[in-house]
Amino acid sequence: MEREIPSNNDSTTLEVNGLHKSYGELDVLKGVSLSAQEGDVVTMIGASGSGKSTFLRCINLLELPTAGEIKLQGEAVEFKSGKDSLIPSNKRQVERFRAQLGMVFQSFNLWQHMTVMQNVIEGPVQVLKKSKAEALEVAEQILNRVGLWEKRNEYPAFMSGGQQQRAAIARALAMEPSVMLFDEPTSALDPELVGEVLKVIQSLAEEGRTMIMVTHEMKFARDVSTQVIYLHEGIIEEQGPPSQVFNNPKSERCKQFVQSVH
Amino acid sequence: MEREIPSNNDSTTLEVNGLHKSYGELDVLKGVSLSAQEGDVVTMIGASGSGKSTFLRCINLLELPTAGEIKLQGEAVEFKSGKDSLIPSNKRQVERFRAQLGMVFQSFNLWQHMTVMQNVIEGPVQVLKKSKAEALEVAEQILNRVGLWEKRNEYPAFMSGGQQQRAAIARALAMEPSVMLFDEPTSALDPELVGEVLKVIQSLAEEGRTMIMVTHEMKFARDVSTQVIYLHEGIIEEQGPPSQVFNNPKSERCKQFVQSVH
Amino acid sequence: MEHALEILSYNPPGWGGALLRGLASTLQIALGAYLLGLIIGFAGAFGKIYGGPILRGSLKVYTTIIRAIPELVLILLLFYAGGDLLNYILESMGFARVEINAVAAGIYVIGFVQGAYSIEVLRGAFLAVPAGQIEAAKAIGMSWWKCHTRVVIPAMLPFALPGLANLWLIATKETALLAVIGLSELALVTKQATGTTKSFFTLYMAAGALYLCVTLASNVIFGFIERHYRRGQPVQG
Amino acid sequence: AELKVGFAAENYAPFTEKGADGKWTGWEVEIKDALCEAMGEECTVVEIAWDGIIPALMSKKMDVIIASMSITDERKKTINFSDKYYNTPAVIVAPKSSSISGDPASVKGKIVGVQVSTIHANYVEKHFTDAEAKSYNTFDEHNQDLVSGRVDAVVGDSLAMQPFLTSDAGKAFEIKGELNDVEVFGPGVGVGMRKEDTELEAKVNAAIAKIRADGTYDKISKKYFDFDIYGGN
Amino acid sequence: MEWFPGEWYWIPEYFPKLLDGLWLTIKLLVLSIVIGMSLAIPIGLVQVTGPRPLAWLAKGFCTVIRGTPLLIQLWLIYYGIGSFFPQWGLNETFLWPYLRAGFPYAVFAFSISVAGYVGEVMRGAFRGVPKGELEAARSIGMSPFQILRRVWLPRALQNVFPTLTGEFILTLKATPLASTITVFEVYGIGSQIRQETYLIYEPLLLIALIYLCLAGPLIMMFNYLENKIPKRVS
Ligand SMILES: Nc1ncnc2c1ncn2[C@@H]1O[C@H](COP(=O)(O)OP(=O)(O)OP(=O)(O)O)[C@@H](O)[C@H]1O
Ligand SMILES: Nc1ncnc2c1ncn2[C@@H]1O[C@H](COP(=O)(O)OP(=O)(O)OP(=O)(O)O)[C@@H](O)[C@H]1O
Ligand SMILES: [Mg+2]
Ligand SMILES: [Mg+2]
Repeated sequence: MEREIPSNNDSTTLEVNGLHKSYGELDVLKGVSLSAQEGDVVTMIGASGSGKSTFLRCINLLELPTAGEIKLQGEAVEFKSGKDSLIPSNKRQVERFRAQLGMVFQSFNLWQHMTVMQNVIEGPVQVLKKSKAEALEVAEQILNRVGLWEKRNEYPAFMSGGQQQRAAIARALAMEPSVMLFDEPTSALDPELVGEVLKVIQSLAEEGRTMIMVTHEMKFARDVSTQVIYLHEGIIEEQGPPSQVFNNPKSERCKQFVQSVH
Repeated sequence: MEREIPSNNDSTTLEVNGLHKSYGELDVLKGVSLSAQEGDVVTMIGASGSGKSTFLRCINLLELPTAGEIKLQGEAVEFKSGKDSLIPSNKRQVERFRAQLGMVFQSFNLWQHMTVMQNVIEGPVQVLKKSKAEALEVAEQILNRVGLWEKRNEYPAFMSGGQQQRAAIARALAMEPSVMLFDEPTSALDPELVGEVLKVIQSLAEEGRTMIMVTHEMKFARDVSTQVIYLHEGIIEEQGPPSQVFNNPKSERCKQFVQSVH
Repeated sequence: MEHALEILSYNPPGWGGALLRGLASTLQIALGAYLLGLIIGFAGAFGKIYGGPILRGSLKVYTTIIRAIPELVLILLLFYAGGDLLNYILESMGFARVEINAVAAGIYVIGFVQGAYSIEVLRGAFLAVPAGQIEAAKAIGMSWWKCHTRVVIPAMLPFALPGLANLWLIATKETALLAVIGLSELALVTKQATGTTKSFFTLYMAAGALYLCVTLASNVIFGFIERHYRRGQPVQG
Repeated sequence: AELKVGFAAENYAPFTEKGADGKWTGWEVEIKDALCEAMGEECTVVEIAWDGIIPALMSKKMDVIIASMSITDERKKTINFSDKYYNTPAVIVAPKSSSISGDPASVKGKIVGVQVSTIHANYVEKHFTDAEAKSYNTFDEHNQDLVSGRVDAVVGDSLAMQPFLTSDAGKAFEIKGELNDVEVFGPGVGVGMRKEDTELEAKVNAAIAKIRADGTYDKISKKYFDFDIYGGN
Repeated sequence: MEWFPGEWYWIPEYFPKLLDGLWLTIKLLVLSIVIGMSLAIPIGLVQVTGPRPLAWLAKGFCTVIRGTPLLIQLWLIYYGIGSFFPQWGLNETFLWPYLRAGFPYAVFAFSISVAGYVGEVMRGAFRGVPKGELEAARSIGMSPFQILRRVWLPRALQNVFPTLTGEFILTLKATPLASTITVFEVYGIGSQIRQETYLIYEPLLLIALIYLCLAGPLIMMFNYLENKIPKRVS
């Protein structure tokens, strides 16, 4: 598109500028910006209700922002303005973007009428147009990696919380997206599995993928992330490398928050 | 009931003996026992899929055990044997027990057709037959305590994950039950709120209530609980005061598990 | 009993054959109308959900008016008054009159009415699908069409099927109204048979049994579809 | 051009009856054939249920209706009728043991069943003011209720009553009296036509007169009835 | 009424009858819906919860009621069963005025019809309520009836309001069948007018208008109920 401003940095995978989102009266995001390179692991921390999930959901346009700009690999999402939010004007582009943006939902959102295996191969077969055999092969690898191979033929409703969460992670991984949006991907997992999953995330980052992760695992945020964002009531109160955010925060609120980790 | 064995310990609030549960072929619980006194905080830890939720759900008979015994305040649940599980034979008793057993579900299970406030006062008004005014007063206190007062008129579908979890906790607290069953009650909460909620739990224990909590917060299990149970594939592998389970576990599996906390 | 067998024997003067032919005609019209209704239903339901204010408004008018007006009125209006109007226009433009085919007209009219009910059944079912299920489909980049065929429709069908099954059964009975445009189907044949033989009980029972057979067969088919789409859904009981 | 004759799809024995073989039989059917022959027209039958018969006439799906339609002033405002082609008396039927007669006093406080929107209903409304009139959609229905005792008497067409009175169920009932009131009953039954088809009306009237005159009418009627169905002049 | 095309001279003459018919229609509709719904709820529920024999019974009931034309049901109830009552000597009792009239039979027939069709809808609706929400209700010690009244039923209804509206409108439009058993409700009166005047469209249009006035509020009421609880759509 002609209107598009050429991206100023070649390896910037995801760029969000001045994102606003409100639900009616309630302003949830009040101008949030973010820029992530290939291989970056950006963690978002912040209090419950501060707008973390909303931010992730805006990135892949499940919620339509009220204002702002979203760029993937230098290409901006084409918006037109609607009644109370921006509206993407190019459906194809949205689909293309979403296929590159993997998402693990806070509430999993597994398809209830499909088994774990069907959930995992659905995207590769239907969206990426892979052959079923190929998709099954990749799925087998991933399911083994998250320890769900035995449950592959089970329906989500009959699985434990942690199993469902792992299935959701597997489903997102199977799409091999260039950017992954994780919304508290380890909330239902035991410490062993948390370690497992974080390892997976780290290895993906090493492959050059970009990870944006909402998490309450401060340990992980501190150790692995390249950038930490502290969101407070819809505003970025603190942003920087983990050392700065955790050890030397400028914001009083942020200091309090990171210290509360018992 | 005449058949009932008199409880051997007056302050034993909850006693579970040899609980078995299987789903068809799958044996989930293979003889789990537990005994908790007034004021006890029992934490259950264990890998995903080890049967923790199933155990809690068996205690208040949402899942019917295949075998075993459940006693509340010395009174045993009356069972008759059914086709593939025990079946409670006294409906009134079950309702009475459940009103004393508060439960916070792993997946929250808020009533979607009610606002937060309505969710919270439902039990007190309908089951405990409190007046609406009285219920509202208690609800106000509790909602303030979990920081949801502002969201009291919101429907669950429009709330963040952490807000929903807090609403679920508030709903259970409002019943003022003598035993609380918590299934990972802090999974969706940020560290500050985790601290808040754990404080609430501790204070309830001090009031003399009994808490059974499934959690992945090892820090909490170690600091606050009077008893830790490590469940592994449906069997209690390790059980005892936190000092023993965390610092000196007999089981190799358990040692590995508690060490994995990064 | 013997008398009943005589009345129901296949060959005239027995009415058995005539009843079966009536049934065939009923099924033909009902099936056509039902399918037409389903197409209108899906299109209309999605129109009501995704459409702009004008589309939504006109669909609301459609579902309100078409459902509220008695079918007989619609059939008479569309077939006779509509046909007159069409011929009037054709003649004034110098074309020859056309005869509207009664079967086609019947299918269109009943299908048109069924559509109004289907829209609402399907709209309700759509809204019953948890939003998260649809979001997950969108999030992996499914197109609108894929998202609906792979996720939305399978998830909404369990909610819609009881209502849709009712509509099908109603369609099989609604065909009776088409007697006013000269179509002969099961209900009219039954009426004619009773008029001649005065054996109300025997004939009504026979017609009832035929309808019931259709229902039993439909139950099997709808039951199968519903079980298929409810797979993975735990029972509450 | 050919003449499209409309029949009501519902059977009305012994006038029009469609058999299981799909063939129409009955007195009116034969009269139709005779009329068509007298007019020198090729006739085709169009059968439409009662509810659609007038609309079908109006939208030219049929040209004439031969369906035992009684001529009334009210209806004449909408369609045209030929001269009458038959006229049968109205009768009141009650259990043999009953004291009911055609006299209005005898039905005081009784329940009288009639077919709705017929000249018979009009008669009951006008004359049996002290009786409770109960309306039915069809003839068969009020006879059913006569048998089950829900109505004490029924008023209807004498001819249509005949098969009932000779049936098993009707054995216990009899005609208690003939009812007359030209003002209510009108001239009788006519062929229905569109108002603008005056030429056709003349043709039909001529045909009726012709078959009356040449004996065809009587020949046909003899096969069905043992009395004069034309009903006097 | 020169301002409106068509023949309307008959309105004053039939006005009282139309009014009576309208009142009959309303009574029929309201009674059938109320009685029918109170049957439909247990019929739908029992098919989800069991016990098995009752579930089969309910399923069978729905199949038979939905599987046979309402006209035949009406006919069997009124002319079939109803005609036995005098034979049993009931015509000598105080019940006779009620048993003789068509109205109670009509209400009965329409009620079981609503029960059959809506029972099927409610089965699906009950089945569709997330299990977890029922468990939450159980876990606080609600009795089965409380669960039904406070959680299961309202949640089930929420998902089928549009379908229910349709079923009730279908009931409204089935009421004309009552005229076959001597209950001449507003549509029956309309047919009467058509028969007596041979007017085609005018009486039908009036009836259509009246039906619109009856169905409109019904649709609006259910729309209101449906929208009372906000839904998150994607
Ligand atoms: N309704 C069910 N039908 C069949 N299997 C089930 C059902 N519910 C749970 N399971 C299985 O039982 C096992 C134990 O499940 P449970 O929910 O108790 O695990 P958990 O210890 O709570 O795990 P998590 O920490 O992941 O929540 C799992 O393997 C699960 O798949
Ligand atoms: N669909 C919605 N309609 C209205 N308000 C909403 C909606 N979704 C979220 N909100 C509100 O927006 C705010 C931010 O929600 P969000 O889910 O982004 O929080 P979060 O930071 O992810 O919190 P948590 O850690 O608890 O998941 C909350 O106050 C929530 O109540
Ligand atoms: Mg969130
Ligand atoms: Mg669990």
